[in-house]
Amino acid sequence: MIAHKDLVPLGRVGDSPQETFVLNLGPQHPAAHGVLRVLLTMDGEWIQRAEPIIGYIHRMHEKMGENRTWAKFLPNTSRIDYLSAMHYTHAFVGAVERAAKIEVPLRAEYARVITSELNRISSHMVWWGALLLDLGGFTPILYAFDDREKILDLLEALCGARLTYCYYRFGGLYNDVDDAFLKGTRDFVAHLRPRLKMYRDLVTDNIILRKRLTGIGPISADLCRRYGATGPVIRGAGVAYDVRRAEPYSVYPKLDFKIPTYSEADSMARYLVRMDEMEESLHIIEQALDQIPTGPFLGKVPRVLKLPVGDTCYAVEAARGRFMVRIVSDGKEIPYRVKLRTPSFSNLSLYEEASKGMILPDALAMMGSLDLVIPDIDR
Amino acid sequence: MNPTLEQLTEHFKGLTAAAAVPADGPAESVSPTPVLVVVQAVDFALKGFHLDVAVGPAQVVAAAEVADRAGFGIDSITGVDWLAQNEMEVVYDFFHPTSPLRVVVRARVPRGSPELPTIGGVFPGANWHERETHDFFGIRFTGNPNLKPFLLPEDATFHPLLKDYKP
Amino acid sequence: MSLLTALRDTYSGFKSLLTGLRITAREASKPSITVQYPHETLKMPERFRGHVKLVLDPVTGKSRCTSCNLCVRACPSDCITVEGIKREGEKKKSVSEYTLDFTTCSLCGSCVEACPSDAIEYSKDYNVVSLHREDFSRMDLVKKLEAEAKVWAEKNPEAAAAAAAASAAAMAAAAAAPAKPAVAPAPASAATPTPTSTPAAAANPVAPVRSPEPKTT
Amino acid sequence: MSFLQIEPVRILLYLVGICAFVGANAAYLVLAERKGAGRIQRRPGPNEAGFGGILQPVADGIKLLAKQVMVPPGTDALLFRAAPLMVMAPPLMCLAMIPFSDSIVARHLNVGLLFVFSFGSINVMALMLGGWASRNKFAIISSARVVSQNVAYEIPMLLVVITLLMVTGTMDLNEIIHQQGGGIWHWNLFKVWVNPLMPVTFVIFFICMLAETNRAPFDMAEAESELVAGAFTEYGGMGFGVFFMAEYANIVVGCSLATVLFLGGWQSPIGVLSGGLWGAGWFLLKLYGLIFTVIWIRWTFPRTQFYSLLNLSWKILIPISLFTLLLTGAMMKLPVVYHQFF
Repeated sequence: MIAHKDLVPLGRVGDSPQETFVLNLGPQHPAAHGVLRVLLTMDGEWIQRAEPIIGYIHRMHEKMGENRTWAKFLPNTSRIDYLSAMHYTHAFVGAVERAAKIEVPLRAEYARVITSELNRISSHMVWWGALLLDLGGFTPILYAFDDREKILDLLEALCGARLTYCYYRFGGLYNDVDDAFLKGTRDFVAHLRPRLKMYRDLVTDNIILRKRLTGIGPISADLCRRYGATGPVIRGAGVAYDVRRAEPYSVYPKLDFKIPTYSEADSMARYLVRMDEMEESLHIIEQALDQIPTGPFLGKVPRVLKLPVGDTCYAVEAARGRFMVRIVSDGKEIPYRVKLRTPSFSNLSLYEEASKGMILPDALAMMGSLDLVIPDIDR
Repeated sequence: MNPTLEQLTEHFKGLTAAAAVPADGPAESVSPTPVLVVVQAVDFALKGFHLDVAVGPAQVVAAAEVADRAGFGIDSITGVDWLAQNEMEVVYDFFHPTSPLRVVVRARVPRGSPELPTIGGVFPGANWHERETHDFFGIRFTGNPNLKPFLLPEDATFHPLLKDYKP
Repeated sequence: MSLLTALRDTYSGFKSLLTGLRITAREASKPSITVQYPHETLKMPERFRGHVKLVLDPVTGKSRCTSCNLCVRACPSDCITVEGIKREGEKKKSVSEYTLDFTTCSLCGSCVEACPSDAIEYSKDYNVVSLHREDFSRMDLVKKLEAEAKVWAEKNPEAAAAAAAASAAAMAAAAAAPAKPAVAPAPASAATPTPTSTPAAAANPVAPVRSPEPKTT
Repeated sequence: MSFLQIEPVRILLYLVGICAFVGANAAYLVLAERKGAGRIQRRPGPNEAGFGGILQPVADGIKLLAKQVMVPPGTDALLFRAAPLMVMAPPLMCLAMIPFSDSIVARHLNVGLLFVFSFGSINVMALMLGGWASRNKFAIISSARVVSQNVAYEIPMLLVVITLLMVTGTMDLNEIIHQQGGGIWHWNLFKVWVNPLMPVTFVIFFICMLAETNRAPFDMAEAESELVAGAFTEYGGMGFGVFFMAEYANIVVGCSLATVLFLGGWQSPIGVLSGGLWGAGWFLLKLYGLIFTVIWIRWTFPRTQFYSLLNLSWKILIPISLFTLLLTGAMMKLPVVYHQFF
């Protein structure tokens, strides 16, 4: 593990406090990806203190969970992080299944893995394009969206929605994966591999991008641990923490995949982790496509779902990191408490400490490398 | 570095013997609830975590220090409003970055004066989670420097996740 | 030595820039991938989840909805209102008003899943546009179904006639023995006007309680 | 004919022509840029206004003109209004010096190159004042960036030009072009026997030109994902429109200069057909080739960091251009020295 003090930010902390000014970055700012507001205390272009101010699109999903039945909360889960809706539904569905001891058919589990990984790739593609937009490169996002469109088309043909899928149900799926989808996914995997190489040639190897990300925004493993940052952030700090391994769920234990880690702990490391993850996801999808059995896609679920008293956790590896649902039931049809632990929230919480002494464009590059989705933070 | 479940259980049980005074912060304001620490290993496949630790509000910081020493990271902090028992539960989730272990620490505070020390000194990431919990439940974390509305509007004085909250 | 490294870095950096230029030039030579939306449109897939609509039963030319309210109960956003009436000669209730508040609908499809009689499905209509908020906040699905039924009857005159005949038969059976339930829901038709059919009802199909209006032309 | 030989009339006519040229270029380069970006990103670009989008600049212009020119409270109103004018004047003045063909030149001056550079440097002043007068933090940061960036890149650019001046021995732009006549191998770009690093010199000049005109990947001044719109944040309507047009006018000036200095200006690459309108044709061909490259580069690369931009200038470009300067001097003087002693 790299300690945070070993990683000196590329810059200096301003030493003349009377010369500082306050810059309001957001809530409407091109780099804020929505409505994040960062209150920057700056010394020239050097950031002395960056205080993220959140809550501009807070929707109180947790309260919504407390006044509707378990099944009625399902559509909400797609809307917390709209870019990795599959994972979020998976976590909620998983928590309820764990509490109610609902058996999920194997076919459904494999289908969940395939769709989740497709969703991860599409989410990473949006991140990739958005990061490049932050860095002033306008073309990659359109290339990424071209490929992402293919994923969205696949998922739309499968479950009817392009973004807020709401595809999983307690005990299985909303509808069966058809052969057209399986074949389309196979074709897509074959299509994406050369495209990923193109991404690498166009952007990853580009000297300007390397200069902009290498050594920028160091976030050490220890910092990640103390702030609870997970996902590509902690993997970019050299810790192979992946919920798919640490708390195995679904059929991930049956699948063979690597957890890409980079020990540099800078923005480039986080970038490379995500790029490698896309390839790993393709690898997982291929295996799942080979192994998916025939059979039912929906298990036996009681018509009126009442969960036993007590609390249950279920965590998944969402595209941005560890997403955990903690449900507390008091034996009724309606949840007593639904806690949504979102990765972006924790990943952003370290921003204030990590961005100290950075120059403005670097701080924005680092923010881009955190892959923030604001509804995910604000919930 | 990676602790086993047994070691952890021992560490957390040790809290009972340790002084129930937090490292810093006004310990007086914390109501002296039972010092007994209940440590319970649970089946991960059923619950989603390995160790369920119930502590008094005063021992929260000490429990967080145990978790910190064992290499845990802060996962989340949240509350549950138990209206019937007239209590509020604060739930601290910890994950371990290098070993598959999950620990849940719970502390119960009376509903009338929900107050307990912050663990921001141990886990700086707890700061935001505590602010969020304060927003939703009105639980005061003494020592947290920034307990102003966070996700709620900046002039919010209500706590929407309380069970008796009427919009 | 460091000078050499610097030169090598400069060279490889420059080369990476040229690679980037080559890639964009190659992409520029490929055909355009966009769809010129108003001029060309995409076909929605089979499972596309648009707003819900009432299914037109191809046998009877009417809705299958029995206004059992299961969809209302399944809806997470409480955006469905269903009113049903019990018509003469029918075993079950039939829908008279099905209003969708599309402004709060989250297109989750819980209603479609909950429906026991397959009476609602997703429409493939994705560009729903209107200048009036009421068209969304009170989306009248019965009205949409009626418009659809009109088209259907024009396209399939035999089926429509058969349905009308069946309904007439059912009506007659009901008139003969009111206790005996008719199997098929009874659509009214212009050919066999029911005594309760009034022009006012036809002109104002949104009225919650009314008699069955003429459907076939 | 005699009417045209009256000097003031001549100048007036040429200035009107240049204004029209710059205006048309600025308008249609925006369209070309958007079309080019579309092509690279595999979409058609603006294609609704007019036939295939040909009227898009007109529509944009009408939109900008119809907008109110707002002067936000607290700004330095005079400077705020003056900055767009100041930013547009230098490229117009510079283009008066550029020979489009042997005979088409607004004002023939034997220190044309000096004139172009002195006016080209005013451009940064306008951006700085516009940013300063806006009383906006993003704009002020942008102003500071513009100044340091332009100062940093003026130096290698001038060093490169001095290298070239040593080869040509004149500041007369038309004379420089005349020296490059007789085929592609006579262009300054390929005069490797004078200085083996001549292509490198051209690359340095081109990079500096990109940086001077604040084009991606060096668009520190605008940097929309960092500074919203940089110095133009507070400008709306035609105020912004003029800044926008000036950016393209500057590109035209920069690329014309590169054409004149390195690519033989209006000289034909095959050695014949350089006279009259042929020359103008060759010139425009080279000019738009370079401009296309500028557009291509913008839509390919991300933006550089500010400090690596300065590092590039001070640590790479200036040493290399100094070296080429030295090398050229040595190459030119060595034969003299040789003949003196042997």
